[in-house]
Amino acid sequence: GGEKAKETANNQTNGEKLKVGFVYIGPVNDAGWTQAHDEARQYLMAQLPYVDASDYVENVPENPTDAERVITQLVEQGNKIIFTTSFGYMDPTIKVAKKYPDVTFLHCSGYQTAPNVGAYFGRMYQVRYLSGLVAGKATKSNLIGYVAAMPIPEVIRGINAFTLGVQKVNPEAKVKVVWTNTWVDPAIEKDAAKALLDEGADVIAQHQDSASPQQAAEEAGKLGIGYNSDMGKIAPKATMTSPVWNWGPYYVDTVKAIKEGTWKSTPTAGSLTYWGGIKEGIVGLAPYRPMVPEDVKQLVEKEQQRIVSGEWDVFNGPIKDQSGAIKVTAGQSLSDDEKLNMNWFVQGVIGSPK
Amino acid sequence: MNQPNLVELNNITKKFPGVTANDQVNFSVRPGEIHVLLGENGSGKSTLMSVLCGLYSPDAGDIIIRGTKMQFRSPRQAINAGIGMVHQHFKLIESFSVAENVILGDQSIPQVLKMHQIKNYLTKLSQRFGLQINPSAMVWQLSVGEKQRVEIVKMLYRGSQVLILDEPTAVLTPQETGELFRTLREMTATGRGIVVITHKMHEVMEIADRVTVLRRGRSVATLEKQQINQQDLAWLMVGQDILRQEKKKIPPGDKHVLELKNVHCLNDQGLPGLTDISFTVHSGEIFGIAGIAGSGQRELAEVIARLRPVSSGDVLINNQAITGCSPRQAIDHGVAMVPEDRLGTGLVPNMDAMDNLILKSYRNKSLRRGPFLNRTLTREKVNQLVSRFEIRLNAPDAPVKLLSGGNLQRLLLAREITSDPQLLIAVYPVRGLDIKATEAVHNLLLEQRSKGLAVLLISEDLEEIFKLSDRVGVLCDGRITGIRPADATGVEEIGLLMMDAQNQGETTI
Amino acid sequence: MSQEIFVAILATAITAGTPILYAALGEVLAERSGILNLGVEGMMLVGAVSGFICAYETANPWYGLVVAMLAGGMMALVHAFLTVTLRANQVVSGLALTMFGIGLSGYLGQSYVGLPLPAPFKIIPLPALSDIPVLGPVFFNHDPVVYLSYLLVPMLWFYIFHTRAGLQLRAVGENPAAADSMGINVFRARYFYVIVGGMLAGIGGAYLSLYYVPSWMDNMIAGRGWIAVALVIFATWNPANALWGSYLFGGIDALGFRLQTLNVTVSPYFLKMLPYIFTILVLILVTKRNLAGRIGSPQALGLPYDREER
Amino acid sequence: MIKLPGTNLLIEKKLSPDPAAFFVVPVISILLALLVGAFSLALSGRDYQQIYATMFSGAFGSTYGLSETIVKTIPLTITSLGIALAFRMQLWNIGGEGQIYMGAFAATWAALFFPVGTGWWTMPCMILLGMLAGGLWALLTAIPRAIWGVNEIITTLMMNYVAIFWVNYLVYGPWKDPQGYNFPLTATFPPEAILPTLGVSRIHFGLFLGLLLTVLMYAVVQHTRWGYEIKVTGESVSAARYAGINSKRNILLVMFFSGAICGLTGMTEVSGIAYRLQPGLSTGYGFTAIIIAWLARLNPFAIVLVSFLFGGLQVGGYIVQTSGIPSSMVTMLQGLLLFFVLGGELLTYYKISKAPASSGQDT
Ligand SMILES: Nc1ncnc2c1ncn2[C@@H]1O[C@H](COP(=O)(O)OP(=O)(O)OP(=O)(O)O)[C@@H](O)[C@H]1O
Ligand SMILES: Nc1ncnc2c1ncn2[C@@H]1O[C@H](COP(=O)(O)OP(=O)(O)OP(=O)(O)O)[C@@H](O)[C@H]1O
Ligand SMILES: [Mg+2]
Ligand SMILES: [Mg+2]
Repeated sequence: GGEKAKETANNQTNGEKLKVGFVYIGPVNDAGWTQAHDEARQYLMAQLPYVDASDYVENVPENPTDAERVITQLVEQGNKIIFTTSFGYMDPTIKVAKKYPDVTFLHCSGYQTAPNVGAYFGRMYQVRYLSGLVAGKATKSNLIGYVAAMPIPEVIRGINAFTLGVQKVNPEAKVKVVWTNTWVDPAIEKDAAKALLDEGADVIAQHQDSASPQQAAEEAGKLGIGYNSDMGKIAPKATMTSPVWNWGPYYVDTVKAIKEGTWKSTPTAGSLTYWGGIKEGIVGLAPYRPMVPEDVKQLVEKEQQRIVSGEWDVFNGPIKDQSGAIKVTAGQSLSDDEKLNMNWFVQGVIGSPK
Repeated sequence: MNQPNLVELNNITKKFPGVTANDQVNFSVRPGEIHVLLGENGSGKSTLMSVLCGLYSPDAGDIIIRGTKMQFRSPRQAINAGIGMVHQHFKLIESFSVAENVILGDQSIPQVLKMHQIKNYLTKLSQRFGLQINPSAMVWQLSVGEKQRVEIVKMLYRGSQVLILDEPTAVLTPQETGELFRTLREMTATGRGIVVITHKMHEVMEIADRVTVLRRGRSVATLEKQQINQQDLAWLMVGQDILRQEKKKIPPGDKHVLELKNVHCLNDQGLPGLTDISFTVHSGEIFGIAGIAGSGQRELAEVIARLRPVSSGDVLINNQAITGCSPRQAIDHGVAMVPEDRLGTGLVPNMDAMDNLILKSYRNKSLRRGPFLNRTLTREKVNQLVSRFEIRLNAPDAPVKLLSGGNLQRLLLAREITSDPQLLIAVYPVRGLDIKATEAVHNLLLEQRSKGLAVLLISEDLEEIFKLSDRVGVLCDGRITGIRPADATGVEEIGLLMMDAQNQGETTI
Repeated sequence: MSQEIFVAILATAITAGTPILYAALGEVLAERSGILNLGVEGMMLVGAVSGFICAYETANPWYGLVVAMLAGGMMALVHAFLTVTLRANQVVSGLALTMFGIGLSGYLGQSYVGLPLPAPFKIIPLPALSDIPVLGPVFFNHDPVVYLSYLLVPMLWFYIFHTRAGLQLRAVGENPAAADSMGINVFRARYFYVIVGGMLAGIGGAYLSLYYVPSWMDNMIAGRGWIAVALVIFATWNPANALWGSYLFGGIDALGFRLQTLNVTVSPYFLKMLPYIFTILVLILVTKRNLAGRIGSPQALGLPYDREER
Repeated sequence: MIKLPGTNLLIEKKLSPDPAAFFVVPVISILLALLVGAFSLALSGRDYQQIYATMFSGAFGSTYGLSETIVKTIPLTITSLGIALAFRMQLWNIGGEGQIYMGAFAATWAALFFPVGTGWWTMPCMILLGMLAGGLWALLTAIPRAIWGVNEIITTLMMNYVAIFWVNYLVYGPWKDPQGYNFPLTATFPPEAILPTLGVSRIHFGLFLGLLLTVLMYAVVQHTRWGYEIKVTGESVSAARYAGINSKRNILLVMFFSGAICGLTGMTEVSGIAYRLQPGLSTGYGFTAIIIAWLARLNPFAIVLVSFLFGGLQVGGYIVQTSGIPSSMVTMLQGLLLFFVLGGELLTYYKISKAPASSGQDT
């Protein structure tokens, strides 16, 4: 189906523009996850003059009734490539794709593919690791708080990578995790951060969509690591840096590849068609704030080189789990599939991965 | 008349959807008089007074208070103008104390309530008019008579110069009525004007200084005290003579339709409501229950209809114990009841006449078609009942809450009588009804008696009891203090039994 | 649990409870007057966004608070018009109001999402009082809006139970016909209290966007309006009970986080169920007590009033 | 009769509402709402004609749109029928949402964790257990209501949250698909647990269940003795008692069935649409159903119609986004529409007339 899809896409866009549609979980201006995708959508339009990516639907609930219809309707409106940007759209995307073999679908963060459905994601854990270095250097109490949304592999992986970074520079430091069980509820996120600060944490990292954990850190006169977008804009006195998404280049490359007929949905990394990292520019660190010392920046730079060069990729042994048992022996490293399936914490994390 | 009228209503017209409740009515109140407003059910008395007290706004006509033309937009303006009304259905807030009810809406007291002072003041105020109230009591704990006193105190407190009482005696015992009338007299002595609405002729004769009669929304006559006589009033109200059916002297049968054996039960407060009640009602007999309101009448009716559990003793219908039965089984045993609360218990206010008429019979095989109710058949039956019992419906599918009291009662009786019962419990069957409707209900009861029905008649009106009953049982404080044949007993004796005189030392039997 | 942690939980419970408290106080007034307003969530959202926009543009949170109040009041006015004047069903109208509020707030706040507030409310430790051990940091180390609620609660309590106007308010909710016959303007009272209720809900919403978070995000009330509705019943329509009830409800999340940090593994979902289950239990207890004493929920709650209706 | 202040208009209650008004008034209200919506769209510089056209044709104008509107109509209809049953007895079940989740939960158990595996019995068991779970969930609020008269508006509302948290607990915890990369989803249902669909569309067997239920509901509520009992009990508990109707039993029964029907929605959603249990299964059907049941005046056939319109409104609401209408604006317009329809209700029961000259006196 994939081959055919590309041809049709090619033929039909000769005269008119190639239409690309987007399905969003939140509002386009959420200053977080959806906004990152929407900025990439605009980037895509700016980069590729033959692309019309003006169709997007926001606030689409992750329930199958609505998502499946919205995706179908984007197809019916002539979109030849559709990005579905939240995990919950996985089933609907697969279902719709079956009906429209000549349309290409790209689903973010899931684990299913089909000839015309690609699954893509970014190796945020790499940046989390780097931000862990920053945090590990900054902590004085040797306790770092981590406000986490939902106990799913993506979040757990991030916590582990972050902790590995922290312990690399500061083996004494621990990372304490609190689950909020919500992706976005600024007040709850802030409460969680406060609980961690009260426990003695002096750096707050987060896997949440609002900046309120950073604001909590700022109010307490402590430091933080943001997420999603440059949260230093909101809490300039606290946020040292933020791991951020930058989907634009990937969207441009993918759309180009599909148009040129070189795109394939075959999984390349675990169950994913595409799992880009720092090297591909899909993830990165937001600019440092002044409180980050020069030597730390250099350390991060050095570690980043190691990752980009491909010689090393965070989850290389030896890694111990929370009980102290060796989970990854020295010389070994976790496969992409194992990374994507992660449901355990590394040593140094305080909390339960459930 | 050198003193101006306290109130003058000129050419008041008030329309409701489908009816003209008041049609160019003139009415006045002089200082110091008791003015009785008389009329059939639905003749517009309550409406006229609701217009006067600012509750309804008239479609046309003038309200003139002490010479000044007024237009009331709300009861507040009427209250400020010195008009106070005690409504037929009390407007009291059950969860409030007496004092809170009385001061409600008074804008002249300070914002911060000093309940202690207020209560002292109220005690003094009520004593001045001989009204016994306890300002601290909660209204839901009060008896009907006490509630009425609270309503009157409310109006006195607000300085009402004109006091309107809508059917104040309908729910009072003769003693309470006497007390009320004394109070009213005292108030007229201070120059206040009082309007009383009533259906009871003897009360009109007793207290009226003037009488205005309404018929179908029009004022047909205003008579001075010396012009009043009962016959004329009745004629003015109804526009025709009333036929009285005499009690036929067929002796009751000897079948024991209802028998109570040492029945005890609790009231709503969990205190003894009935104590050791035993009596029998035969077929073809009307057994009257006399007693001061609240002596256990409601409990008695409910125990027989199985709406209230019995703590000990037995209730038998045709010698079969129904003590453990559900209300439904009691109905199946032939117990019919006209309850005290017509609208709400006896009838479903928001349903139409048809649905109300099948309330007891909807389960009957005859009204069924497979699992469904046979609507065509029920409609036919209902139409028959409506014409046979002369029920005046506004519209066939209008909710019955729009019916007048008399028609409601007819509807109820029609349903209960045609359910082919063994026993009919009639609780205050003519409360609030006009003479014509009262006669109609009485005639229906007598007719059923002569057909062999056993009737348990509960009423606080001794006149009614003596007129209809074969035997009278007297309830006092939840006990039967005596059972007497109606023909051979005087009102005085029953009165003493109602007060439970024998417990104060007199000998019985 | 050390004393510090204990104090911290209590202090968080107060901040987390304050938005619910304001909204619940507002709903107490509306329900006391006989109008059930299930639109609290929507009113809070509109309060939060309009307060934020104003405070952002003027750099003064106090202006924001006032605007939030007005906005909440405007929302409530819609409900009052529908239910009091047009006698629409109160449950349905409230649900519609919530829906409308979600939409309106999202629309208004489009270009303000995630912006930092230049001057949010600040913590102002009360001199002397905040030095009292335990009580000081728990109660007297907060922002002005919290202190305002300390004043508001006893004032409202006194107002409802000990003033002439409060008596009239209760009368309107218990038996509007009786209140009307005594010259109380039922319609005006209901309008007034529903609107004041909306204003308080607006403050509750603005507390989140002006102090607690402080910034605006879509749907940031996240169900607190519904908790406020529950709290009203939990508090048996009494502002004093609403005070500690809101801290209890607000504290549950805070407690949950502390339990997590102490490695106690209770599923957070079970913790989150607690306020709702508490409310049901309290309602059952209150109702049982009412059977005996007839005090508690306003008797005319949810019923439209029509003077000439019988 | 009330005079509108400042005008010479009178609001007067009708003796009995005109049957035509039931239909005409909502239509007028909807038109008015659309007018106001058009006005505000035009104010914000948008082409309201095109937007309305897109919305309408998206929801009703194509086979696909129509089929999707029907897909939305199914859960709305079933839930509204359940809610309406309770409303008829003046039981304000606003716990439909929770009952949906409990129904979905039990159906999922039958599909995935049934002790004897799957087979021909799977589907009947899912339906029965789904309904049973929804029913029992509602019964939890019916019991205190029947015994002590505990206000069910509040208890059912609270139970929604408990149910939703319960399902979240399951999908994030014990019921998580072991093959699902630790994501909060149960495993997909086996084929025996999936409702058949109509051709290539997503319209599933639930449509048939919904229509069957509609007819059944009409017959039971309007024409059986039990239906009559429900009505009497709803109007006056003391009259019901007096008539020998066991209202406690009826409260329990009605709430049970009301919840069971909502539970059926949960079952059809997991089995007809989602094929597994997951968070966010229902997008507020339980709440929308309250509005639908009310607007349809509890009439089962009207419920189908109103649900269809609401389904269309929701479907159309997403479509217009691609015409540049943000979702918040759509929600706002939907709320506005409700205000108008609700406000128009007054006109069904009251009539507004000019006051006769005589009564227009001034002070
Ligand atoms: N609230 C109302 N709405 C509509 N019509 C009413 C209303 N109240 C009274 N009516 C109509 O007005 C007429 C007069 O009613 P009203 O209550 O004044 O009679 P009444 O003389 O007080 O009767 P009763 O002796 O039974 O108390 C009735 O025919 C009734 O149709
Ligand atoms: N709200 C109403 N709308 C229309 N008609 C009404 C309304 N209320 C009463 N009526 C009509 O008014 C007439 C008399 O009603 P009314 O209330 O005066 O009866 P009533 O005799 O006073 O009863 P009661 O003695 O119990 O007060 C009836 O014919 C009834 O149909
Ligand atoms: Mg009357
Ligand atoms: Mg009257």
